[in-house]
Amino acid sequence: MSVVVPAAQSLPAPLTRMASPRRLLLRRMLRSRSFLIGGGIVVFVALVAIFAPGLAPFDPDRIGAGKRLAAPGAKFLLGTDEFGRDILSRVIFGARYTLYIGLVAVGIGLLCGVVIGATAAYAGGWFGGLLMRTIDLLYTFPDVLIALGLVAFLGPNLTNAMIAVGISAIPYYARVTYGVVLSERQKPYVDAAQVVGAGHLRVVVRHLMPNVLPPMIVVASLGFSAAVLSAAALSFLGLGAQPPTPEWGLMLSTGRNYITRDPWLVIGPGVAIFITVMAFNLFGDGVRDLLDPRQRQRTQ
Amino acid sequence: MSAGTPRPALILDGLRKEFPHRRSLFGKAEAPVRAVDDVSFFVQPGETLGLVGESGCGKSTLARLIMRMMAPTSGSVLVDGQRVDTLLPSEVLAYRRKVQMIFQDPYASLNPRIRAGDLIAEPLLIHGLAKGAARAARVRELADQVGLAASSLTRFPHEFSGGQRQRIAIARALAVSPRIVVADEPVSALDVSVRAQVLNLMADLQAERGLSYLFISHDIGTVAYLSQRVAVMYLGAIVEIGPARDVLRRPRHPYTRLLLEAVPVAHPRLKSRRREVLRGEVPSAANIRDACRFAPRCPMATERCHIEVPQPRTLDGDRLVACHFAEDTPDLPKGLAA
Amino acid sequence: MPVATDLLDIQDLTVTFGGGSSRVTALHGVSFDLRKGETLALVGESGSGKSLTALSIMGLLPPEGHVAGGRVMLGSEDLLTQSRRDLVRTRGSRVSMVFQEPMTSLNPVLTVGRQLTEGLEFHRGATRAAAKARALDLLKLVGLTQPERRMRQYPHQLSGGMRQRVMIAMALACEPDLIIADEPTTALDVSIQAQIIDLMLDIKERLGTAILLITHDLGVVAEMADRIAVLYAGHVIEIAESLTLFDTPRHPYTEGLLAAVPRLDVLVAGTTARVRLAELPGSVPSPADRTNGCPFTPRCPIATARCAAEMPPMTPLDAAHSVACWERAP
Amino acid sequence: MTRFILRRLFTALITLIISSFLVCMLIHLIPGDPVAMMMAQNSSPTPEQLAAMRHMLGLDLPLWQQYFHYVGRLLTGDMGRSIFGSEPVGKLLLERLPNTFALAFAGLAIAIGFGMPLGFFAAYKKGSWADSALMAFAVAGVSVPNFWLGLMLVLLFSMTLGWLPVAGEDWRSMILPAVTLGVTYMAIIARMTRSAMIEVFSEDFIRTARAKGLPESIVMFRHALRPAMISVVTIIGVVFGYLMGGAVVVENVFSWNGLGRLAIQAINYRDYPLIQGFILLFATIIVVMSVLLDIAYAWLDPRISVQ
Repeated sequence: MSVVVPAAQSLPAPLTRMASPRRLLLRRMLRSRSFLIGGGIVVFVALVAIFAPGLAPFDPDRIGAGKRLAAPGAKFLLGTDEFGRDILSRVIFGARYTLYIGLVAVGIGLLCGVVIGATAAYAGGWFGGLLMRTIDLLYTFPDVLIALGLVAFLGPNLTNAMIAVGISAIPYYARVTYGVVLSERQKPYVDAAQVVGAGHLRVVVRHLMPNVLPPMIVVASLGFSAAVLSAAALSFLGLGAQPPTPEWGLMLSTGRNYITRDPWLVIGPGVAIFITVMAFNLFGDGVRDLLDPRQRQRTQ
Repeated sequence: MSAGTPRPALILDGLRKEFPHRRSLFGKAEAPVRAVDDVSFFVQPGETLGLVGESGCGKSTLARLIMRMMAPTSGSVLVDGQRVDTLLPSEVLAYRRKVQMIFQDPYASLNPRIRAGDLIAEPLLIHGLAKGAARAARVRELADQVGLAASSLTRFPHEFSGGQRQRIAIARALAVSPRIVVADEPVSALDVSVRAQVLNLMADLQAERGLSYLFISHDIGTVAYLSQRVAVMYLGAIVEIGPARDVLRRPRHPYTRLLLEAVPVAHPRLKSRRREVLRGEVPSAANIRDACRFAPRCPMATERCHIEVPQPRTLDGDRLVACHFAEDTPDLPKGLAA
Repeated sequence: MPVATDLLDIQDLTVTFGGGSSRVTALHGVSFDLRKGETLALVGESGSGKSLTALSIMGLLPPEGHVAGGRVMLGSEDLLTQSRRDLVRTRGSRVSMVFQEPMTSLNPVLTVGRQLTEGLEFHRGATRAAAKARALDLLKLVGLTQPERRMRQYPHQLSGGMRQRVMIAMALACEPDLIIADEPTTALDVSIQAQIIDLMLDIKERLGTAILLITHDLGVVAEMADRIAVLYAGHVIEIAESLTLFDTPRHPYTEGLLAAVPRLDVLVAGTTARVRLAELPGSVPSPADRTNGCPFTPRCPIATARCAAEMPPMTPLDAAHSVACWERAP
Repeated sequence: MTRFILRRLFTALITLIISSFLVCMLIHLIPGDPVAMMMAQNSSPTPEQLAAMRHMLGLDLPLWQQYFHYVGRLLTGDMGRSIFGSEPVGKLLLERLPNTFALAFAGLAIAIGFGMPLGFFAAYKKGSWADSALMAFAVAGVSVPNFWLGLMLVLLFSMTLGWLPVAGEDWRSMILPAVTLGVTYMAIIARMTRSAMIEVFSEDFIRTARAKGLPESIVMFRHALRPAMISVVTIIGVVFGYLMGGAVVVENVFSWNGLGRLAIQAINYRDYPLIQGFILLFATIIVVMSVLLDIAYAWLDPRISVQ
């Protein structure tokens, strides 16, 4: 349509008043509950992971630190497992594995996904179309299934599980990147940049990147929680981390054998996964709300 | 610049752009859409050529072809006698210094994450036109010329009003000192009271710099204000082209006439209740047969119009009209022709 | 003073947006009246509050908006204090509305026929058959060919102009006293715009329906309006008969606005090379810019200190022409 | 519409071809000699045995021919034999299929049956405490690991309260696994439904319906519901796929005798033909389901079904 309606004919835009965008963003950050709670827990988990050796009361791998399957008490806040190891210490060290797995998996997925999605969106044409058709197709298959298939053939261990989880998420990242880049690429400011003489590299780095990156933070955060869940599921199924690694999914897997007698074996690590995943989900939701206040208004 | 008629700044020669119809596996192959169909005209140095047409007539595609944002199916664009579509990659930058563009929507055509000053500086940087302090000085000078305060240059586009944003876009286009500016609906996204500012600015800059404008708009009033000559486009083709006042006073193509009658004139004394209305709606450009493309809506159409493509003919000395019966087109009703 | 023939009388309508520190007043005591069978144009640019006025009358303000005061009298009832139930009964039957975007204003998953008949069935208790017969008549009235076929079609199968005709038919369904048309031609091409203007003029003549026309396009106003109210930043600043307003505008904003639009007739008639357009400096204020004075002051060529401090009231110059300006109507 | 369905079936076919190709190639991911790995259970296979196995799997062919060999076998209904127990893979899978289907559809029923109404309710009560509570619950729902949730439910309902059995084959023993499986997707569907409803409510045509003076109930059910449904249906296809993936995990939590449990056993025994068959079967089910849902989608949306 070449007939353009003068902007904002319908409603006044009192809510988009931008005296100082940075201050406004800060104010919105402080007001967003999802962002604060999610971000807070993420930081907390990260700190726990970093300072695990200082925080953990025991060596997580020390067999016989206490009696086997001791109930929670003053010395062992979460009790001990079937080898007498301190569960709290194992949960604390588990945070390291979880963040590590998440980072590696998201790193693999994001890197490949962004490259594929951005290439398809920027190149366009039959090549981009074909690439995205393939990705769409892979996207219909659940990530767990893809990861499972890969681990089955690569062999079950933590490294392969991370790689498999990362690969299984590529379609997700590629699709989102494709959508984001395509919508940005079609905006007139890209045409305008080309018209003043900007080359492809300049258009991508100077013009597209700053607009594509913020939504990708959301994607990475939500992807992180999915990766943590998938990796824990693989470990739970015995296809990821192998004993005696203090990995939360694996701890649940071994703990379930004692569930009748000693349910705390499955409570600690389970709550840890749950809280961590939720934190990344909240954080991602929160960032999305901050980036798109209109969306926030609508979905609040 | 020898004596006699100067060489046109911009020439379009038989320009054509077809979009292939997407052919699906189970669909029939359809004829391609002729978005721009054999368009030829020129723009003189220092002149404004206004290009008028309704949505979907191909005027924006034409702008994109001139700006090398897409390749023509056939025909060519010539600037300084040089074909634009066959430029080597190394020559494209030089071309961009000659021809610049102003976009329709200043809300979308400025990158929201780049400051105004950096937006204006970007062409200088890309073309290596000024460095360091000289660049900053040049940016301030450009800002001043388009009426932007130097203190506002550190702000982001969304902190400006629509009119100011379009000033940024103009400064950016002028940074490389082009000779030709293609303006695609530069004021239609702006508030009515702000449009005159931008139109006057464009007129002033033209007078100062001897710019040539290709001014594209759906609004005949705006076109008439800025243009020496007017071209009317319908379904991909130019149906009439000539001196602005003549075309608007005494349109020779029935489409031009009906379009002028359809435009509401901003004075109640001139409202013409009994006017002849342009019937129907613009058909799809995919269904053009070898005939006059306006025939299905034309009150004057005869059998000939449905079987023979009217070739542009010279009328009244400097007018080109693509109509078999251009001489028979009735004049505008009294009030309108003024 | 409301006269007996008054159909709609709006007094001091004030609308705010948001709450707390971000509360913004979008309409500042808007007053005007509309007589039976009359076309009144509300003219204004972005942020002037013209669409909000329409939505307030219809009780369709978005959730962030609140009517903070005033009255909207339709006949003897105040629409603002009507019960929810009565409001629903008024909408669509006594007052109906045509929106700007015919593309998005029709439900994509319901047939044209369904969308036309449902109002009749609800408001008039018409049977399916009766509603259908009436819908066919309406489609013919708005100049659509093959009405039976149109009834079965979905909006995406119609062109933009046809959709706007359907919108108008829907608005006419229950024979309302008043149609509010919010930028009814803005999204349309010039040739379609002319068709829709003619249709609305024709309908007004044949059915005597009053029209509240909301637009920023002075051309459309000149073609359609009997009287014009000019809005600026949430204030009505001038009201006059159409001819008077175009010939002798009194408010500096109205003057500036009229002078800033390129007039085809003037351009064509002109003998000099180029008429320079008169410019209004500055830009339209945002509703968040608060001032106690006249909001036009920063752009006004004749502003005084008083203008910045105090908003002038609407002052009658004669029986049909009022203006809010300290300098022009002290 | 027919054209739409034909086109959809065509892409489904392409999908199946590509997935069968990927599944066929999976075997080359095995580190080292795949045949030797497969026969590692057999204490010391002779070179002849290895060669016979290699030939049976078509692995002695050039790479590009391997796929045709594989598809050729598939088309005759031969998915290979399980290395363990040497039963036909097809038979093993089909035996377990009904159990997995029962679980997956029960989970889907819970997810849709609760998720959509909750989403509608939250959208309708937008901004209320009920909405906030529901959405907090939804975030928890998408964050909770289903294998842990399953354990917790067992702990609570079977061991502590003793209401439901831990394992078994009757419908009562299916309640816990189905709920475990459904909760995550119920949360996803509730969120999607809510935002779809809110999105639709901000559309111009809803304002038109209100301007016509229709009561809110008609606006809601006649004008808003169907467009919102359309966008929810689009995601149910994806949800179903992910739900099938989740079933693999949940089956192992509850020792539910379905495909997922079989798959994990197969992986532990390195029963590669069985794993391949499992993945291919899952892929087929997901593709078929997504075709059906796309047709439902097209049927709901006249912009596709009415030309």
